[in-house]
Amino acid sequence: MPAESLEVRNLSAGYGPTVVLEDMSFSVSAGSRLSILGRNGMGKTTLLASLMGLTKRYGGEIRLDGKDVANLKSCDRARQGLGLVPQTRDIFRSLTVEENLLAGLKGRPRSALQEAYEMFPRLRERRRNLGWQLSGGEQQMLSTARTILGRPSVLLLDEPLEGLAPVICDELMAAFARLAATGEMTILLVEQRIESALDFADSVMILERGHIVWQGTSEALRADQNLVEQYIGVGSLH
Amino acid sequence: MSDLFRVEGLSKSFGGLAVSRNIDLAMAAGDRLALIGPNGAGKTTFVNLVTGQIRPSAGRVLLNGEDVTGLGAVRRVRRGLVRTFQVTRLFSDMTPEEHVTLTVLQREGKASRILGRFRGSAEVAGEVETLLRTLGLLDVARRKVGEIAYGQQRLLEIAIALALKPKVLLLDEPAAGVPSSETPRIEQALEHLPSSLAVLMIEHDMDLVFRFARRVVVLAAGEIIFEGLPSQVAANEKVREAYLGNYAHARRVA
Amino acid sequence: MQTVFSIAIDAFAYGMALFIICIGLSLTMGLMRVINLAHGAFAMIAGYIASYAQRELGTGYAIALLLSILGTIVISIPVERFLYRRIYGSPQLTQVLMTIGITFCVIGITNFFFGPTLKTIPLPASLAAPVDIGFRTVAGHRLFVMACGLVVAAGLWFLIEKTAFGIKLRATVDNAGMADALGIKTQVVYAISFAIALGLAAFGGVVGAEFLPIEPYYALRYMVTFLVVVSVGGAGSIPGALLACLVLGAIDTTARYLMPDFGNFFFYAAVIAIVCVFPRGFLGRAQ
Amino acid sequence: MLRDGLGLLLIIAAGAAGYWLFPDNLALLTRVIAVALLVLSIDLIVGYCGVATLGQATLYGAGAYAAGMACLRGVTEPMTLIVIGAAAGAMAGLVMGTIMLRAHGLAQLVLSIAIVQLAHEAANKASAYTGGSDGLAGFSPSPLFGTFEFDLWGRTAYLFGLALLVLVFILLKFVVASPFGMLCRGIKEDPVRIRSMGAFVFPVLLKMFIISGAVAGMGGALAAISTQVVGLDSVSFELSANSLVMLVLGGLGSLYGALIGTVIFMGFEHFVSAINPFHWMTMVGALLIAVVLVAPGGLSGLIDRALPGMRDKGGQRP
Amino acid sequence: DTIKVGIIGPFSGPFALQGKNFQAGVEAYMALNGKSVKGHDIEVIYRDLPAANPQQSRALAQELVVKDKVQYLGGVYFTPDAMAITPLLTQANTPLVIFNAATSAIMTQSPLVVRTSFTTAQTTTPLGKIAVERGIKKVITAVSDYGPGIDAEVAFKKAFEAAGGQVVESVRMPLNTNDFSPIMQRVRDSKADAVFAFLPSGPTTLGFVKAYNETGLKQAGIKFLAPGDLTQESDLPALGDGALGLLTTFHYAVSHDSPENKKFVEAAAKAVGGIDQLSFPAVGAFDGMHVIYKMIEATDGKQDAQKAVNAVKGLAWTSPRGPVSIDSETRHITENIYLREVAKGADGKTYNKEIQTFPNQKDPGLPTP
Ligand SMILES: Nc1ncnc2c1ncn2[C@@H]1O[C@H](COP(=O)(O)OP(=O)(O)OP(=O)(O)O)[C@@H](O)[C@H]1O
Ligand SMILES: Nc1ncnc2c1ncn2[C@@H]1O[C@H](COP(=O)(O)OP(=O)(O)OP(=O)(O)O)[C@@H](O)[C@H]1O
Ligand SMILES: [Mg+2]
Ligand SMILES: [Mg+2]
Repeated sequence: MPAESLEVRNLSAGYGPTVVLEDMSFSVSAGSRLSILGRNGMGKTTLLASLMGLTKRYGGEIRLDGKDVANLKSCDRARQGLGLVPQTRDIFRSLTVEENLLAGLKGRPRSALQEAYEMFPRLRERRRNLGWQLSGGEQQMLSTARTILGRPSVLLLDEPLEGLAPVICDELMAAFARLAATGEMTILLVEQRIESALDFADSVMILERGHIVWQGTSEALRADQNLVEQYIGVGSLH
Repeated sequence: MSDLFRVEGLSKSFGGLAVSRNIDLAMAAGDRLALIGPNGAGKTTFVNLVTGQIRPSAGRVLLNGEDVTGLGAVRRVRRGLVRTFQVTRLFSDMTPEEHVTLTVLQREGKASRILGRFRGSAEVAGEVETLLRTLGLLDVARRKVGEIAYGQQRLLEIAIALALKPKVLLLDEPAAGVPSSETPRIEQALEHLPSSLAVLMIEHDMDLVFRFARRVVVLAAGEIIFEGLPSQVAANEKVREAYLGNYAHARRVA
Repeated sequence: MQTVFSIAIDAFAYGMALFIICIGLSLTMGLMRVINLAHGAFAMIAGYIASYAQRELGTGYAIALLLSILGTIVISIPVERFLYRRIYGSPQLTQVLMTIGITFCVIGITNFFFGPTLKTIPLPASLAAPVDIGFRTVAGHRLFVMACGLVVAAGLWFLIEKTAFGIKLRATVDNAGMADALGIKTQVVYAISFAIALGLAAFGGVVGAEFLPIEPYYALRYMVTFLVVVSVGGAGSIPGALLACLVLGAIDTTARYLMPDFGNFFFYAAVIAIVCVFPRGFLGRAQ
Repeated sequence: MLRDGLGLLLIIAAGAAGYWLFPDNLALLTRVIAVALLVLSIDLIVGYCGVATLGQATLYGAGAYAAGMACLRGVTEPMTLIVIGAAAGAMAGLVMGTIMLRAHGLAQLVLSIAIVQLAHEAANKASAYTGGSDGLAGFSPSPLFGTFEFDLWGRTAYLFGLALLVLVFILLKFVVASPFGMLCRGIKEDPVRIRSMGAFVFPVLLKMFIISGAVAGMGGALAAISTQVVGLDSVSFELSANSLVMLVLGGLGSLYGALIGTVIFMGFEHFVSAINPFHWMTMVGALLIAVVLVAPGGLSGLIDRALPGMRDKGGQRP
Repeated sequence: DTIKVGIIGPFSGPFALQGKNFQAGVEAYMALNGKSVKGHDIEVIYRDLPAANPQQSRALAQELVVKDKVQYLGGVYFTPDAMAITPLLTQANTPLVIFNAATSAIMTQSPLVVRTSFTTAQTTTPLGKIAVERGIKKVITAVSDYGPGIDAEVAFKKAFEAAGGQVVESVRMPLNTNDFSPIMQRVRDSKADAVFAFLPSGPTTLGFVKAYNETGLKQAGIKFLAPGDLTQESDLPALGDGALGLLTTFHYAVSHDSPENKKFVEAAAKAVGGIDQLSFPAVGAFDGMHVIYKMIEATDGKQDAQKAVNAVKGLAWTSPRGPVSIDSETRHITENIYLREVAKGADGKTYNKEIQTFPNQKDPGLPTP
């Protein structure tokens, strides 16, 4: 499946009675890379989860290549091409590594597993272990690999670098960049390591209390130190 | 230098996989040690072994010269060996305030009293408030933990550990999930710790590691491959290859 | 010596009968994480259908067995859709409340329509006849039950551990939200597994009717036995359930032979001992 | 504090209303009180500690048989009998807790079932002491304070039971609001976390088992005093399961929930079985299903929603 | 005016069929004898007590007396439930007529109890003699381990040994035994000529009889003796041909040949919803209502329990089961006990065929004056 564009219009969503995102609109063109920044608890995770259909939606549209998927259940959204790597990793704890990966295949042949093992050789070593036995970083790798195996056309990454060793971080960001470059995936990235996030993205969006407060290119944000201090925190960029 | 904390020849394997191999490590009062290493190197396992969650296949753990290897996790905590969890383990139904109050009461041996109100003394309340303020949790103090953002939960993990007034504190990725803008809070909290305390921190955020640590230990495949000053780490070829990667040349470290 | 063999055969047959009835429950409890106390109620429904088919429609045993499995699954579809679907992932005790409620309703309704008497499922001559196995005769249906038990165990194990469906099922149970987000149709997976579990209940209810006769209170009467067997085996583990049924069946049978007056003491003391040694049951899945 | 006072007033008012409105059903209402004590005791370990049990009637039965046997041997003063019941229940709680706390989850549940079945079997076997399946009968408690008889109309039994319930309720309120109560809630959610806070889990839970046993034992003793017969049903799986259902119906982890659940379940059962003694089971089943569909957290959750101010702070439900 | 009668019985639950038979007996009696006595209308109130539960039993009795103002209590299937009611009777000024509960001891608890059913000892005792008469010398007893089972074991042993037989072994089986083959193995090993059994009616009986047939004991010629609870008519269809030839003693068989019984069966079968479901508790209830009617007649509608009970002491009448009377000392019913064999009728259905009569049996468990 080639990359698809994503368009969000007037999206409001939250948990139970609490509304976290209010009236949010933005769009991402096919094959591009968007980084979403913001302080703790500003709604980044909520946004990605809402796109995937895992929160309560109060209104708005989510268009995947023009088609509104907002009314679909999350499994159908996944089949339409959305893929999420959640912040909490959510690996299947009682399944082995290999079974975890198989669960993400979305009907692709079993041989596709090699892609995942090439991306993270560590997983190949541990493929017979159960999910709960993995170290934190291994779980993160597994979660990422599992979603990517399904070849989503729009990939939603929620802090995929958390808990990973620096040597892997760089490789992984490079891998994401490659995926986007081949035109196979549109990527939305939430990441606390702002440097990495800015290096990766062609455009950036800043969230504050469930609203988009700034949108622009990475360069523009790098250039405006005040903006960074205001919305993200002092001394985040070096 | 008398060691506050020391492990000797600590080993552990799961099935055929040796996760810790003959680890020797010592910390003195006031030590600020960072334990880094690739994913799956055995860092969390090390903490589990030290705090008694799992039993080592060989080796000893000494606290203040006393062999605590045979003691259960609870007794080690009571002797001052305290940890935080890499994945938060909190009571989703309780508020941060309740968490910390319970911890303080427990430390003072009052937690299993049947008589007496939970929010009894002003002293305890004062201590709880101070702790929560230090970690910037005051405004969510009375919300259920299940509803607060993940980053704040990480901070609460640290607050609980601090409330136990540990002698040796083991932090397992305290900043994972905490945005870089908030990490200063953690650093601040750590800076204000009494100097008698030895702190070991596992972290993949190298900026934080280099600001915090006075000594760095690198673990790979269950073995210590490097031990030394932060300034020496990035120069070490083995460490660079196994762990740091481009970080070493890219950032202002070194 | 002959007595020992004889007791062993009885124990094996009884254990296998328990296994066939309980394995569906082990599936629901261990994999779908639903404490389905109404499991026995569905086994009983199947028994009623089989009995009705044979006595009123005059079908043979095999057809009645097939009809009862299909019928039970058909009945279970709306129940799953409107009731069980609401309690997937709920706290266990909420599930207990709901499934006890369902059990009560089923009992009340059966009582109303079919009356409180026992219903028998006549065996075909081939199964009713005693078979000579050398040192004694064994009722044919006991051999049939043993064979069925082994086939069910093997088939189910393959389905769950080795097929794509098995992985999807276990993934769904582990974390339904995430499985959904990976494109697994969790509701369908649940519905199918539920149907399989109840189909097994139906099969067990009919095949095991010679051991546990069909009557309206079936579900409540044997609830404890089912729960104990499943938990001792380790919910969700097929080899575990098999082992538990054989061990508990053997203990039960031997104790009743040696010291019938204290039969239950032995049974429950063994349960306590086993659980103390294996806190997750024999082969429990890590939760 | 204010809320608790108000809640207590409500209970007393409801008790008094029962006395005036249903003067002819006092034996039923006394039975409700005895079972309410049992359900409260289950709440302590299920709702506050997260230990699943389907064998609580062991503790209730221990209290009932102890009181009955003591009465038969000449200890007839009702308050003493209650104390004897509490002590027997507490002892049984100690034993049961020691065994049950070895396991977790489902295995624990099965241990509780095995224990109650063993206790049942033992009570059946020891028919020289317990009367076996014919029941322990032929004892009669002396009048309360030497004047109030436990008679046909059951006024004494009811008021005595009500006073006992209120007293126990107040004490339990203190227990669950204490640091100990909070510790139990913590254990319920994550025992590993509690251990790494430096607290031992086992003694805390065992303590709660003993308290719970005492409460259940008092319920059993009250039943023995008021009916003057103790049957095998008081150590049965059925009673354990029924009272657990009542608790879940009312709402776990809230003392009010335990009371509400008992009253609603037993009231409903009595009401429909009087209207239609032949098919009330279907209706009780329907009630349970309806409650799960409408108020999955139990009935007390509905009341919480209706009256947010009345929330029982000591134990919020998950 | 209206006189109310409160009936407590298991109208739901595993024993619902027995409760239904209570109701059938009551309704049959009222259908045949009218709904009023000497101008007093009679109203029956049913209260459900699904399983043995003395506390609930007491609560129901109290409610019936205090709230519903019944003048007579009847029914009661289980002994502990009866035990819980007896302490109330004097104060309530209400007689209790027991339709079923079969332990001797109930009668000594209160002077206001009258029983129209039977005791297990009463129905079992003749079997001892019969066994010896039929050439059975060694018997193994296998009973469910609960009150009635033990009563049956004790009564049979006493009667059998008095007649010269020998009980070689006594097995008590837990109530919730599902698979009886190990018990049958024991029977075989004991080398006895016959097995004497007592189990509560329902699935266990079925399992027991099945195991008896399947393990080849029947072919081996080991006889099966039991009190009639085991082959109650409502269980016979489920037992099927496997039950053929079982010997039981009991006070009542639906097939009993008398004009009284014919009328009774017709009326009761209609009330219970089919003759298939008719069983012995119905006759206990039928005669219980007879006693209550007589009591009402004697007191003319006034509530006087002692007078009512006195009025039926020594009362004799012809019940559907045959001639019966109330013993004036023990207030227990004196009745014929019949030996029956399960046989196949002309319609292909199995039934209890009465083949021998033991007239005027009292309860051997109670002291006879
Ligand atoms: N399950 C929940 N129920 C209620 N409120 C929630 C829940 N999860 C999150 N929230 C609230 O929603 C808001 C946004 O949370 P979210 O997790 O989206 O933040 P985030 O930007 O991803 O933060 P972080 O950087 O810590 O991951 C927070 O205020 C949080 O308190
Ligand atoms: N119970 C277990 N059984 C089998 N293998 C285990 C078990 N626990 C941990 N492991 C393995 O041991 C290795 C070390 O795990 P550990 O959690 O200590 O790593 P870590 O250094 O903390 O890594 P990370 O930085 O990713 O958190 C991992 O490869 C993990 O899969
Ligand atoms: Mg987030
Ligand atoms: Mg780790």
